[in-house]
Amino acid sequence: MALLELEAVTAFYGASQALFGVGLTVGEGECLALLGRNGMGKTTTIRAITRMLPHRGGRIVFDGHDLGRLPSHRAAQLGIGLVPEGRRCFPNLTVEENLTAAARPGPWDRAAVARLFPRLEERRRQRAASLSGGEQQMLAIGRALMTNPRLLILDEATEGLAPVVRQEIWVAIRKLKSDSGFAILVVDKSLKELRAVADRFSVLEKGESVWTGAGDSLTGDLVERYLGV
Amino acid sequence: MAEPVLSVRGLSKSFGALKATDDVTLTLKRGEIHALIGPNGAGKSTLIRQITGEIRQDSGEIRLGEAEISALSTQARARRGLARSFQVSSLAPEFTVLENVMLAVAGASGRRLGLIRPATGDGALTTPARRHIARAGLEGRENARAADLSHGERRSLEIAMALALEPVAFLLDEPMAGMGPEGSERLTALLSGLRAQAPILLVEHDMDAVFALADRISVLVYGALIATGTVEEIRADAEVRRAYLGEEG
Amino acid sequence: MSRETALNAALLLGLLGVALVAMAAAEPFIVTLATKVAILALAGVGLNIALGLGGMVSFGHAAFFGLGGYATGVLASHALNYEPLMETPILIEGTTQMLVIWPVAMALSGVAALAIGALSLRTSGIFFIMITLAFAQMIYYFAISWPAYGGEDGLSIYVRSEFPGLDTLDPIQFFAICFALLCLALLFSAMLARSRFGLALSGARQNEARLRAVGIGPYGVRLIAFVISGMITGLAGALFADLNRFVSPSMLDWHTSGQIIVFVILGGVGRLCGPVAGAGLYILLEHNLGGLTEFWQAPFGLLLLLVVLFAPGGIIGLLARGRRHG
Amino acid sequence: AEQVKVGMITTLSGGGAGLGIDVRDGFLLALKQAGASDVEMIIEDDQRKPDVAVQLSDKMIQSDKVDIMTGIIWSNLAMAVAPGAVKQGKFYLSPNAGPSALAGKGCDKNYFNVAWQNDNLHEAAGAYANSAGYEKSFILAPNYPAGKDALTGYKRFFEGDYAGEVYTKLGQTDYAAEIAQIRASGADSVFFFLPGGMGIAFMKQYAQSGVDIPLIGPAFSFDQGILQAVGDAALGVKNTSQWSKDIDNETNKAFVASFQEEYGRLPSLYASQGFDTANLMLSALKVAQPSDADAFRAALETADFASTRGDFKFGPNHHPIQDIYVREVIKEGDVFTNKIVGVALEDHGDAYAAECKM
Amino acid sequence: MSLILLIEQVLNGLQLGVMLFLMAAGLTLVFGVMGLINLAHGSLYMVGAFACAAVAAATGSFWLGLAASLAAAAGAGALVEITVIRRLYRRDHLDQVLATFALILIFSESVRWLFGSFPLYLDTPPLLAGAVTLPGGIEYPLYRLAIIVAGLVVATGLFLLIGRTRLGVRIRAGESDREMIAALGVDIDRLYTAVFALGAALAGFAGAMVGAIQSVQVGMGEPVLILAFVVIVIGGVGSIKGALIGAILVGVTDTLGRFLLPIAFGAVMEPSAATAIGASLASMLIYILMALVLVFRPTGLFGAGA
Ligand SMILES: Nc1ncnc2c1ncn2[C@@H]1O[C@H](COP(=O)(O)OP(=O)(O)OP(=O)(O)O)[C@@H](O)[C@H]1O
Ligand SMILES: Nc1ncnc2c1ncn2[C@@H]1O[C@H](COP(=O)(O)OP(=O)(O)OP(=O)(O)O)[C@@H](O)[C@H]1O
Ligand SMILES: [Mg+2]
Ligand SMILES: [Mg+2]
Repeated sequence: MALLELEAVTAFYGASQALFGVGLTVGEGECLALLGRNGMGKTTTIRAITRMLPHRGGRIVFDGHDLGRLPSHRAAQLGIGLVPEGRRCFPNLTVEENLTAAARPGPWDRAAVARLFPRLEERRRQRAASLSGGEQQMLAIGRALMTNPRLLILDEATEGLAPVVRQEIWVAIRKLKSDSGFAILVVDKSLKELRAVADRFSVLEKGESVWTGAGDSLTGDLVERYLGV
Repeated sequence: MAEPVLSVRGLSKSFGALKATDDVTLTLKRGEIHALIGPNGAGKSTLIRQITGEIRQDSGEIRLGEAEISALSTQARARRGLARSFQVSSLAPEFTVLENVMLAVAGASGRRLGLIRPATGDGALTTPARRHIARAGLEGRENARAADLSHGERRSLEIAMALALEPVAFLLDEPMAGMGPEGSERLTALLSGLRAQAPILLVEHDMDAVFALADRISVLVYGALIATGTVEEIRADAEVRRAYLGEEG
Repeated sequence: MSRETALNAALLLGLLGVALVAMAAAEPFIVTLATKVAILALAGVGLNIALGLGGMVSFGHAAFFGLGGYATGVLASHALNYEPLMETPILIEGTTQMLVIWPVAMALSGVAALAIGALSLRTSGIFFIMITLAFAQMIYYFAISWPAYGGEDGLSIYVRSEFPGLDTLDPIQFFAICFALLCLALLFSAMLARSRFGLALSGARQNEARLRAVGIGPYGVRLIAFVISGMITGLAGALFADLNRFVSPSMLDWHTSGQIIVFVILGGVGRLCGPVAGAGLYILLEHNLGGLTEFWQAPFGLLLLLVVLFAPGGIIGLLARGRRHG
Repeated sequence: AEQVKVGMITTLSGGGAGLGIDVRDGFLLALKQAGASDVEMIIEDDQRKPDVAVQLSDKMIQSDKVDIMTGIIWSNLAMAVAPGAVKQGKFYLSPNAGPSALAGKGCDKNYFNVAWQNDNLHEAAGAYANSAGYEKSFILAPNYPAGKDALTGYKRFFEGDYAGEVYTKLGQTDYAAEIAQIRASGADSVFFFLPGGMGIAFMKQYAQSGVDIPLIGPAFSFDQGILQAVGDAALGVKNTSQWSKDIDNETNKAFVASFQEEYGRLPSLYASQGFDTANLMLSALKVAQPSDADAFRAALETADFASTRGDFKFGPNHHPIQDIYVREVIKEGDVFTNKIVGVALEDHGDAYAAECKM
Repeated sequence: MSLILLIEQVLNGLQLGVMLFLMAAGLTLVFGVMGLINLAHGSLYMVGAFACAAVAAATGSFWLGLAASLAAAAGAGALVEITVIRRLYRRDHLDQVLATFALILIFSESVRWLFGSFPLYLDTPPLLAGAVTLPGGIEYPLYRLAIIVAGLVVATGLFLLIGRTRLGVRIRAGESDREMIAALGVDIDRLYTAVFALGAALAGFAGAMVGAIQSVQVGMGEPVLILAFVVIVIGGVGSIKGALIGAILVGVTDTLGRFLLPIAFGAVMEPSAATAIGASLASMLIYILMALVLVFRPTGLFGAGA
């Protein structure tokens, strides 16, 4: 059975509907890439999964638990780790404190994060607010890893990172998947890099799942149709 | 060669022991896109913030055309024609897209801010605002609140506000970030045409866009410029490849 | 006409109607209460420009309210005992003419707002709240212990200031003056909110860095708004002193600042007629619950609580929905 | 008889409510005992805010059309209400506040004070200090008009020197600095006027500090309502009052007993003042109606009623001429209370009567 | 003026400062760290004092009263958090102002309804009664020393809790972004209820401790509220160290101002005017201090950079 399963999920911001029927699955140890143009509902889908936005219709099941009635922190405790869009580091906390705030027992601890992002270790005592954009992005990823999740959700996690770092992150993600058996749900704009790591792709259009399939079946004209390039 | 539109000479800024900008000298010439690249935390945004006056440099000078501007406030520099976009979208969240851009038009117009005459429905504000919104690809979203926009849409609004200032020089901090593939493509085309209007200092990590757009590229590492050159020169620079580009170049 | 505009019109007409009906029914006290609502709402309209449009949570507007009040009190008391206010270098005499008192009250509170604002606006958030409180408290303690105008005992004026062609001691005529000023202030505040200045002020509240980046300095915009705000509240203070024919430091007390804030929030922050609705409801409850029980403040608090919890955006927000103006 | 409407504005909510409640209860008790069915009471809470008080008085005058007003506790509220009310032809009977302005130049033929002029008890304290042989007083009051009046009143009668004179902040709760000054001052007596919570805090802290210079104060800080809160710290302190629960006359005995029976607590100074105010009013109503203002005023002026304080008469400015006692705080069983130990001033009027021209 | 008196006054100032910190401690936690503007802080202070006075009167033991004050205030705090405050974190600060203002009214009148309008008796426990003699011959009330100790213990405890524990880090994280800290698996609702209750308990504790040397009466919390805000703001929001130093600064300034200003004015004018003017200025002094601090350091002495 899939680790995460969404079935015909609908969601609203106030009175305006943002999701009109999203369905997707992420298997144990699998990496699913979520695609779609700006404003199509990728982040909203992720917000529904992490319970930041309660969905209205459909079902979200994680590891056999119906997330329908669970609060956000319960979903996280079940093993969903999030690197949110826009980083959302805690600005008044230092790098170190940002990491400890999230810590839960497991292989990912401060030392492991420091190995992945030596830059963060250098800036340990600095308040997150004054970090550079890329440093904040690293911190957001490190913080999600500190929760030792089973499913890691990355919403535009490589935004603003220098090309070398970005490559390192993709390597790390691939390693996470193969070594730690993480399941991964990823949103990113670089199709090229996604193709190298994602097992399957799922496309959203206007808040609806319109296409799901493996990387090699995502042909040029599908890309043209759904992503406009 | 013609007088540079913007020139920065010997600019330095330290945060405690950290040298965020270290004796940086660079120019922005008429009609060019000058890309500024470098590793995370190299000091690119800090450099832009010094040019706009959000933070004061420790030493060095900044000239807009002939005039030395480092003594001016941020808003005075903006009125003289420095437009910037923020790396992290910085909008008026309760305003609609249209109102955000109108605010920029009103600021740029240089006219005194009337207390009584209505701004809403004032064609002198709305007409240009709508035009810039359309150019940035947000047509049809004029009445959405900025807070309700998706991430990519916010990034586009940043661009629209910079356009609305009709500046002498653009300082764009990672404008491509958050844009999807389609948005990146549109923005690339937009920026390419924009340089004729005003030169652009472009901070960007999206190398496809940088290589497609830049007339010159400068590379900043640990606050210091290590190289300036054409796309080919920078691509071929072994040091830049190691420190920044990785296999991408 | 939007729902909120309709509601605003209904509110003002309602207030006017209450006063007229009360006059017809020979209930002068109800007219007085309506006048009080109009004056306190006027103070709230002033505060709302700073607080609602500009996001400046001033906890010191009692200073302007009180200074306006003392302008009336001091001028009138000098006029009554024929002692000039000052003889050297120029002779300044007291007066009981509203048309003289109002500009004096507004100028006085405007100057105070300029000084307080110029210093306070260097800070923001809670620091701004507290520093405005600090300045108001200084004036309060000064007024309490300064014997010349009665100190804590206050200053009785005995008569009401005069307005050409009207009998201000007649409750309904005095109401008409206050109501007209309220309407003028509302009109001004509505126009201000829609103007370029209003756009910039609202922008300053939402995002200062962005405002600077488009070439507008937030400090100047805020300061102007703060001064305008203080002047309107000062005018309200002058009327309030006339309503009571009495001023005392309690007008300068932090409770007064708090109360004006409560009117604004209760009615709906940044809503044009929020202060009218807030002051109206507040006074209505205050005067009707009092008769029920000695402990009336407890149910009163409970009602306020219910409004906050279940009507975010205040009364106007509840009834009109939609977003705040500006 | 004709129906008479009495408007009572007093403090019934918030911090100072205890005083207003006692005045009201004392007043109502007198009405009840007299079976005064022709008196209609309208009672409103001023929340201790002058503007509220003014509006309530407008209401009572304009809408309720009361004939007589009373009830206000605080001088600043009285100053806001009483002058206006008497100007509009109403009678105002003050059951507590007696600001000097209303006793002197600002006196009015329709304004009667049934309690004291503000300075009275302080003057008596000064007189007591003389008789007790004190020569060097340290004096202390909050920095507001009533506080200044207090020190002025004390100084008017006290003949010795001053070891120090201190104005504290209104509402101050910590007195360590003042107590240190007192200790160092070499005073042989301390006079303080700190009403309400200020006095409680001062006395507790004074007791703890180990300073043993005797305290003198006006009755306000030693009243029945407050005394229980001060406890042992007040024991033995001398204070001046025009009333005490142990004043030996029939009216007072009956009053204390019936008040205790009616409300289940001992009456306070304020309760006695409310009670006396009502009885004064009732006595005049027997003679004339307020609608016949001159006759009613004349009846009030005779003060022909049995006061809980014994002898009571009005001076030319309609303020009391009465004995002021020295009391000492004692413990009766579990209850702290006062007992009279002497008379500070006999048939004492006030210093402002000469300025009053009616 | 003798030197010993001056020293004693400085000591009194320090003592007042620590006492102010004790009164502000709960607010420091709730406002400085959680970011909630709680005007009802003074009410919880009052609840603590009344609970202590009532239980002490019933049982004869101040210590049982003290325990009761902690329990009553914490209970009231938790109740208020769950029913009211919890709905307000996401809202504007202004909604918090109005709601907690409403709570003041409810608390004050309910307490008055329960206990009547007269002040209650609460005295220091016999164990801490009387004065001790300090070196230099200064007599000092034992109870005040106890308050100093209590204030310093609370300061240290809070400092460790907020600065040194993961719990503290999470509380501070929640202040800037509740949604995010919840998405990282922290039960922020329960955590905040607990913290608010702790803040309330501290307020109640201060009410009982300080109530014993002041008056226990309805409305006693109001001056405390303003003072506590002054202290926190001078020190810089979010900093325990700042609150302690701010409190001491306020205490010393206030005490020495009250003591020295009349003397200073006495040097240049006639005594009776000098005492009055000096006292007037002294009563404004802490506000002048606050305004000065904020004009020169707009985020307080130890506040994070603007
Ligand atoms: N807080 C909000 N309130 C109202 N509408 C919102 C809100 N957030 C997003 N929306 C709207 O919901 C839709 C989907 O937004 P979402 O953020 O999920 O898009 P996205 O696919 O993540 O886009 P992007 O690639 O730009 O991040 C958009 O139309 C957006 O305007
Ligand atoms: N206020 C500050 N205090 C201390 N250090 C700071 C401050 N502001 C920035 N820095 C540091 O200065 C360095 C340069 O930051 P800057 O934001 O300019 O980087 P950048 O080149 O824009 O990086 P990125 O590409 O990741 O956005 C970073 O290491 C950052 O942590
Ligand atoms: Mg998104
Ligand atoms: Mg940057």
